[in-house]
Amino acid sequence: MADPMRIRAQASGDKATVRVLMSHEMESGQRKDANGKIVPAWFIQEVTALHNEKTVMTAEWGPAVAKNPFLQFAIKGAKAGDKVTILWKDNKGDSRKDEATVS
Amino acid sequence: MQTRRETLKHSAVVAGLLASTGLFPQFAHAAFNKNAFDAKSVQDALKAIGPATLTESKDVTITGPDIAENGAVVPLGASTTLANVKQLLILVEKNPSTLVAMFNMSDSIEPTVSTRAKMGQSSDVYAVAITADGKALFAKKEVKVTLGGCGG
Amino acid sequence: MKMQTKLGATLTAALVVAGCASLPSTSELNSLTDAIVKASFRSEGPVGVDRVLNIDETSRACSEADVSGKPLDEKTAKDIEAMNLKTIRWPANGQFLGNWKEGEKIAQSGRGLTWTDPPGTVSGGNCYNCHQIDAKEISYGTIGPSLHNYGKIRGVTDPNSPEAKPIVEYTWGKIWNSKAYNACSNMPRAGHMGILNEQQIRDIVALLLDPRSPVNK
Amino acid sequence: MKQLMAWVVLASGLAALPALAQKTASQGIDEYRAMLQDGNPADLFEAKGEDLWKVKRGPKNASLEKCDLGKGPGVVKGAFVELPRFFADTQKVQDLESRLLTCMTTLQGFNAEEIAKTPFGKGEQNSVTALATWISAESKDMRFNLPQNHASEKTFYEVGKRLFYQRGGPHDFSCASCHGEEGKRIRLQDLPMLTKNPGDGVGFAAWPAYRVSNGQMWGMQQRLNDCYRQQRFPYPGFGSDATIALGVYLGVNAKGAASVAPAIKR
Repeated sequence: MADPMRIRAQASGDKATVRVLMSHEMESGQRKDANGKIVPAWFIQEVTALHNEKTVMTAEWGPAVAKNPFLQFAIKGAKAGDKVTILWKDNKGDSRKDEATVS
Repeated sequence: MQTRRETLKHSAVVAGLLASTGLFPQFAHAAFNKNAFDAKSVQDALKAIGPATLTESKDVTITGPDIAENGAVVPLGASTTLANVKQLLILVEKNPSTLVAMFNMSDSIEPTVSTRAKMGQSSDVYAVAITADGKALFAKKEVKVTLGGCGG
Repeated sequence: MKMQTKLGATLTAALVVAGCASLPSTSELNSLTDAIVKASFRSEGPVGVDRVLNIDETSRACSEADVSGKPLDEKTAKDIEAMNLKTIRWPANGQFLGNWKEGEKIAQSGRGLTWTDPPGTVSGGNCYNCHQIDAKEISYGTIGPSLHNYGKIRGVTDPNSPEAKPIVEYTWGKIWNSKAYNACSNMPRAGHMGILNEQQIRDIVALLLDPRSPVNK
Repeated sequence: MKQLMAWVVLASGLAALPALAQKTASQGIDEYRAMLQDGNPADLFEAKGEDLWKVKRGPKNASLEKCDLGKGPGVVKGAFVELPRFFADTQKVQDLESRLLTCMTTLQGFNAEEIAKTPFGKGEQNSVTALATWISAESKDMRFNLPQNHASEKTFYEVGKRLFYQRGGPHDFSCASCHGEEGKRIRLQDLPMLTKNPGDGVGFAAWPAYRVSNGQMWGMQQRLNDCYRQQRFPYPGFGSDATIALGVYLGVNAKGAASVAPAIKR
């Protein structure tokens, strides 16, 4: 079971900047273990961002996104008190959903 | 060793996740474009996504360091001043697979995203903006990856 | 584990009681440090604990000088240098220069002799960690002097010529045992301590002195 | 495509100009580091550590909220910048991580020796690292001020100094080989001089830190352990007196330096 994300959403002017840290190995599929065997790729494949439960962005990621991924974007028209939800799903089917309130 | 409390907590989260899949059907529907992420060049990745031509444009910006102290984490951002942007892509030309991330934008999002990529070696990095009418515009810059630490 | 911890704690307690208001004496502190080292370190894989328990006279004298904040007196320094000079093994076949391309690879590598190196790892020279060498490599350290143009600056146009002999020999000797020329040098004694073999040292000498090496371009 | 290739050649040609590349290398690295400051994955470990402090765990099913980190039971703020220090209950000088082992044993019923033997990044070692990350964060921006009142604290400083200068292993390296002079670097990494206060958020004042090179969170114990590994020394035991004495030496020297921990590092 994956650890929670850290989501910070800060309103400024007519938008809110969202910064997300996700806890994930993001194994590249290029690395070899001690016995010289390739460690299979294991990575977050899909990310969805919601503003007050409405999808505002989806993303597809490959294994080249760095370990413990960071993501930053800005939602137009989001104000303090609004809800931001982030979901991710990895290539093994594990997933995680966390929420934050815009401050 | 998991305590009972932790197990309970985890089950609750799993239940929440199962529920959420139903709540947000679009999440389940997003199909992973495997061909695009397997592509070995910028051109091939683009082909797998749609647009046939790729043009350099001042309206697209790639942000990233000139030099990365470590290739394991390279901050990269893509942004554009163009309207009607459907997708923003971040690519690293010399990675085993070129496409790093693809963002499907909506009107509710500023057309600017940043994340962090792994880079196996020094390479050009690309930001590509795909507009609603199928144009692909790009910006690129070189990021040098250095060997850090004691090399051991 | 438990025994070791106890040993350290007992020694500390004893010294604390003995010292009371004032600090333990220098020799007491030195033996306490030795006891703590003995209790704290353990062998791991190919790395034996003897690496901190059997420290040679050179390192011991230099460490003590460092702690005191005063450099070694001139006579001790000269004695240590003479002792180290005697350990230098000159190339068996009389050849001082090898292949500079191999030398560059050895200079780049910082591998070998740690507890995480797989068995059979060929040790590198760690050279770029501390020195600028080929100007193309921008990732170099500054603990040691720049070696860029090493041969050129010293006027070496033909490393096999009699004029070049002193500098060729010094270069070999410095890599084999740096302490022969500077008692408390920060530089490892690559040949003497068995970090690099003769052929590797030949290749590094070539990197520094071969007029065809990028170092001298 | 041909056009793309041409650009690549041009770009690498530029990079080969040594003077230009050298001039910009350290500025470039500074820019790179600045870009990483916002969004330090250490946040993930910090959150986990706070949870681990408050949650009831272990054979005794207790939280760590009564743990005394040197400023009284349960006082977390400010504790980090005064460690390592002498603890009367154990009659030992302890650093943050060894003190956490004491609390995990006495309050929660864990086996300290077993945790100390566990490799970094495994099992309860991860809990210790996360806890250390959170505890350090609670003292962010505070200045280091290790106590030197107890005789053991003074003795450990002197032992730490000797360890700092101790040359050994096949390479004759000591801590001072890399950290004994001002303004030096190894490869492109600046090396802090650790025989005095090296400045705010440098050296001792920057750990625990998230290492981007391997995506791991490291406490001071692991930082020292890896220094010793690269020095080609044998393995220092987790929480051993050598590591703690060295911590006292570095911590006392850092007096007045503001802590930035948990930091983000190469």
